Amino acid sequence: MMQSLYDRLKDRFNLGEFTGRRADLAFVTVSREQLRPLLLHLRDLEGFTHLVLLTAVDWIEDDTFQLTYLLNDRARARDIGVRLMLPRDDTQMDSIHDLWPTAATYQRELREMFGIDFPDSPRVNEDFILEGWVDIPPYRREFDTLRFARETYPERPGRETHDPATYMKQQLYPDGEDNG
Amino acid sequence: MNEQSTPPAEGHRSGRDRLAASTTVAEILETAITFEQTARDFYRQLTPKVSKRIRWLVEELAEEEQRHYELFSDLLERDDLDEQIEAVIDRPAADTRFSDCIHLPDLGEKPDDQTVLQYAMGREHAAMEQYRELAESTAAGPIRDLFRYLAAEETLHKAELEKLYYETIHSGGV
Amino acid sequence: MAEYPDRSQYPAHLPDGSCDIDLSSGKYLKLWQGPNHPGITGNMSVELTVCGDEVVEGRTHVGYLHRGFEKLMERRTFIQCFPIVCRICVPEPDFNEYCYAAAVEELAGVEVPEKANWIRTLILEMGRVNSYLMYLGGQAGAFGQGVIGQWTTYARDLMLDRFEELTGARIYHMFILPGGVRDDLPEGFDQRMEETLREIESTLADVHDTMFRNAVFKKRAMGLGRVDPAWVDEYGVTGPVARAAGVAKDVRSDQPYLVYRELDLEPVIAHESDAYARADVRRRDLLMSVDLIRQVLARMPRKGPVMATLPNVLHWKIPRGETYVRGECSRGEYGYYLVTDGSGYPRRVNVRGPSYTHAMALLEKLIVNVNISDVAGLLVSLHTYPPEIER
Amino acid sequence: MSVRDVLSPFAAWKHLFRDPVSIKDPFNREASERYRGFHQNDIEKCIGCGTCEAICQNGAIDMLPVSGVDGVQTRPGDSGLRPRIDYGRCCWCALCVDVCMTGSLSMSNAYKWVEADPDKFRYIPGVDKKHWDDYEHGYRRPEGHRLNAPERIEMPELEPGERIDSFAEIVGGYSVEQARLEADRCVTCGICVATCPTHMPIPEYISAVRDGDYEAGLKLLYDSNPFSQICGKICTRRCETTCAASHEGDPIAIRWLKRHITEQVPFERYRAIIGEPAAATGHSVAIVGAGPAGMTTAFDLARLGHKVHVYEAQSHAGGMTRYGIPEYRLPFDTIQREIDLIVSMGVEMHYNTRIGADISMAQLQQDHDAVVLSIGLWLGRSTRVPGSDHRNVYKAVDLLRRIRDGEQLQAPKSMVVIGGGNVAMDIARSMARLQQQQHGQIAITLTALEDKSHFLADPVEIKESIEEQVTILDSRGPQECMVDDQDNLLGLRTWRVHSIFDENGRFAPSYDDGDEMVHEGEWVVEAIGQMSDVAILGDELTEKLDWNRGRIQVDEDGRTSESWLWSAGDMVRGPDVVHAVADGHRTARSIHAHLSALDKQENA
Repeated sequence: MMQSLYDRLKDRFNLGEFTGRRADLAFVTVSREQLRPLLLHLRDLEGFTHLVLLTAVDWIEDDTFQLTYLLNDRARARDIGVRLMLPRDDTQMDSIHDLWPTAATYQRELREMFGIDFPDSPRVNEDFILEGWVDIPPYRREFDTLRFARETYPERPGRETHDPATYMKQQLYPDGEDNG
Repeated sequence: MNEQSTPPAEGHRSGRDRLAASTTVAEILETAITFEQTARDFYRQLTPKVSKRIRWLVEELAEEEQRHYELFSDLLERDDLDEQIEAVIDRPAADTRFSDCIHLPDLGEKPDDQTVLQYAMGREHAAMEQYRELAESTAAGPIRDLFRYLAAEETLHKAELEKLYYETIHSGGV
Repeated sequence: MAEYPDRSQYPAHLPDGSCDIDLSSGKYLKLWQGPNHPGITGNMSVELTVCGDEVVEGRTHVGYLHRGFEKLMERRTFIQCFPIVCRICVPEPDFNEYCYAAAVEELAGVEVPEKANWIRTLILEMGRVNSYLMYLGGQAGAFGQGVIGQWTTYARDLMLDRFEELTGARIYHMFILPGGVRDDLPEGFDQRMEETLREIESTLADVHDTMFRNAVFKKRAMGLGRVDPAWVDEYGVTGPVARAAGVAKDVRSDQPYLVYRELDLEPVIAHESDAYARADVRRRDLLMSVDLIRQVLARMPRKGPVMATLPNVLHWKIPRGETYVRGECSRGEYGYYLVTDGSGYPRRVNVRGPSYTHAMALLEKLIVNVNISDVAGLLVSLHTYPPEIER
Repeated sequence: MSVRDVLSPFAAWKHLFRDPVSIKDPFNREASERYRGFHQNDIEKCIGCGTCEAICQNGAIDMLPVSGVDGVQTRPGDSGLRPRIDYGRCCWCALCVDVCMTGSLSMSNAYKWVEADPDKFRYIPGVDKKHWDDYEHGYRRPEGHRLNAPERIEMPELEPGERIDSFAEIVGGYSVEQARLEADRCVTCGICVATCPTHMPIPEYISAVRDGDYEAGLKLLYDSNPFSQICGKICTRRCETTCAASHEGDPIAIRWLKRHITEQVPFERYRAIIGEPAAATGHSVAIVGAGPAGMTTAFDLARLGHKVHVYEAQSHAGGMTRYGIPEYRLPFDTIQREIDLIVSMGVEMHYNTRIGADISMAQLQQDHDAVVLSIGLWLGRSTRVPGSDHRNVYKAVDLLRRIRDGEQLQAPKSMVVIGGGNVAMDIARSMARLQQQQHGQIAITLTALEDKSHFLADPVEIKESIEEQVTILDSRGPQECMVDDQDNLLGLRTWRVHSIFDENGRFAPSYDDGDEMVHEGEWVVEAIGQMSDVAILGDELTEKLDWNRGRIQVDEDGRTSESWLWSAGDMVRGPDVVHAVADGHRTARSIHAHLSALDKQENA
């Protein structure tokens, strides 16, 4: 089902990689120019009327953000995830709030959590979850939550632990030798 | 089973008659002490003859005989001799048939550890048998108790030697 | 009857749809409802701009509960994520457990034993019952009817007892984990569940009499927060909010998961699309859940394993891939978007909770022109749980 | 809206006289049977592997030493640590219980605990006594609920029918995929490391298998064991007896994973991975005996830049691994590769050179800065039962050596083996192959003093011997090698043994002469104890040296009472390859320290 959809749309929207996941779920990569036409086509002609979610994946090693627009076609019980690869050093993207008003919320969150900007999206610059955040956008991979926690919150005193192998070495063969 | 003419065994042989003829506890103990003394001296004489490598074994055997010697001597000194013997007589010291099955060797000039061990087990076995037989042929009373006590002591020592023999000869690598 | 303010005083709409509010004009007042307020669901707040006692603009504020679960999961192994996901939704945690487990199983290629799927379905329906019972109390309470909440809390407590004996915990069950479920049903569970279901049905009958057939409730709930069916797609509306608008949207029948294909169910719908209709859809849906629980217990296999054989979870690596797994929770579509990169940790987890759309864009749209006293009732009628907005 | 909507709510009044539904005594309500409450830990069962700590996503568990409490102490197989749980962090998910390797950790159904001091909510279950320690109910890991694979990945092996007529290697080795699955089972606790005599970094090299980084794995192996290829095949793998996974499943196949690493790296790469030896120091060390202990010492010292000469009485190096272990367990080329690698570090070999005959100890002392004696246990003990001096009564070590030296033995049609250790199995199985090749049938009876549960041999050896049609009779004590009038050996007469192990695990066999058997055999092979041929030292040196219960007395570094002489391997530690390797390392360290001290003296 998803494969035939892809075959039909492939050339028209110059689609990239196709990943069939289940009979009712596939992912497809699209270029920035083709995103809006593709989404419009899927929404208006293919029945994918429900924007399930819009989120990002940080492929920091490839210097890329992946935006995933997940659409659902309830009538035919199928989903398509549209992937858009965005260079990490040019994190501006076109808003789709005019296609689905609710997208504005997702875009506002993406700007805050990933630092991906959607310039025309309503209220996109308003704080969403993090009020007064000054660090790098925290859902980026380079943001180290453990370090942040250690720097922000003091450790409770009285904690100590031992690695079994190291401890046994100290106790049983401290010089690296076994005299048994 | 040990009827050979090695010196301590011979001592036992003649000692047996002496023991059988003994009528007091003190006499018996004195004879037993003499046996231990003879055995101890035998091992002590053997010590320099064996390789230094196994000298520990002969030394330990001599020490053990010395320990028995002292034990019996102490016992002889005590006033509450009968009670003491009674107190330990019930100690279970089941005989095990292992050393009985060891072929008793001729010690020769430079015996090795296996030879010495076999010999020592044979000696302990002979002594044990002897005391036990004497106990059986003696009417109930302090003298029989004393024989049983002596048999038990020898049996214990024999069992220790059997373990050592198993570890050295059968399972060990030395 | 209070006098309504002069409508001419209402702010003009700017071309982008927002309002032109000049606070210094003295016509408007900023009013915060929440984060601590009896009329707010959980830890969120609504920043209201009121004119008289009518709301002219509402802005949802979240972040009071943000723990960054999605990010925290990126540094936990696949098994270590299992205990934390339930915390994304307190009243109905099991959907997190199920969606997460199912996504992991799909990408790792783990086959879940048949019986585990039945037990999972049972648990999800039990959770739905609890969630609705909590909602009914809250919805009634928002309109001043305190006793309903006491009754539904009692009924919910009985169901928590069932959860306790089945899962070993009352609130955060941590029972559905990748590979299956932890354990089989305890001895005599069916009978105790039946007793509980009867008690819940009896409570619901009382709730029906005192809440749904109550002039006060009707007067305040009917017509409140009417959702246009056209907004369903525009605002990503799902669950009872969509069904009350006449859209028979229910993942259980649209894209049956677990064992729903083998159960008899019909999406519960209404057409009035107001707070009352939504409450009624939920009440009837609750009764359907009670029925589904009975169906599951009657039809589920009683033999067989409940847990698949997993590799050593300490080194469990999952091949690169991405998937989305959804289920129909009491509030609508709940889903997990899981991306793996071949390592022992999720690359990205995105939790799609229905409150994300309902309590943000939809609420902000519905809240305009609502009387201040009805804001709580409106908010509750959308049945939103803030932690799933901010995760 | 109707009148009904006004009246209907009055239905609530029907509850006016209803009994309260709340629990009458909420303070003493018992939680459900599988409730996840405060932890319980059976600290005698717990081995302190820390897997609970590893899986805890809250960081709520610390491993703390509790030595001395209720008999817990750090010893092989038990770290002596026990988990302390911080209930300020615990989320009651019970993953720690699910993953617990011994099943010692569980949760009671106690859930109420009031305390003013928050630090009290951090305690060691089982050690800090709590009233719920004995609670009957609570969360126990349900049957079949496992978070780690309890079963070992099976090793491909030749079937008995395929292997019985040849000396072809039985074990095939894991494929990459099998090895990864097996490596995956390891929980990386490291409890095993203390048990390994040479303390190989086991969790680390298993991780290397998991990651497919075989070169890193090989480096880890050779930094701790220059006999890694050999140990990968025939190590006694004591580590596996203390493996955390062995408590509720099969231990990790540590030995096979080691073997797998050595098989995955092309041999040509070994040398580059292990690295070049250090610059020459000018010191010279003589090593007597090219077995695992001697060659390990040689390897270590050569890598440190010392000149090493190894004197070996046989024509090949490897010691007992070369001359004592049958080819079907350890092929020649494995040994040869190992030896070549060690020799390539600059070790000079002197084969067919017997101390006492070809060169004297005094000469070695004179020519070298240090001498290592590592001559192993090459003399077989005899039962010395009557008839054991018959020409057809052999010692297993001698026969094994002859077989591995390439001699074409004429196998007897029937044979009896005395002994229940690995050497007994080795000779029985080797002779079974020769019988199969020469006679087309196998007739070998193996008698052992010990009962089956106390056999000294590896259980795998026993299983495979039986598969290869060796008749194993346990608890049989040899009495006589029976010889007829024509001086032909007829077989072995045995008595039944009542095995009694005393409270110290020592064995004093006792015989039952009422249960006598005669086992037919043209040959009788004694495979009992072994000893060292220390006669080569000569009387003078023997007298000079200190001895300890038959073995040369060495200090903890392997040095004898003679300052120039060290002794290592089986002759001081008893028979075991990996112990010999450990001993070699220890000796090399000691000698290196000694030589470094010499350098310092000279410089000063």
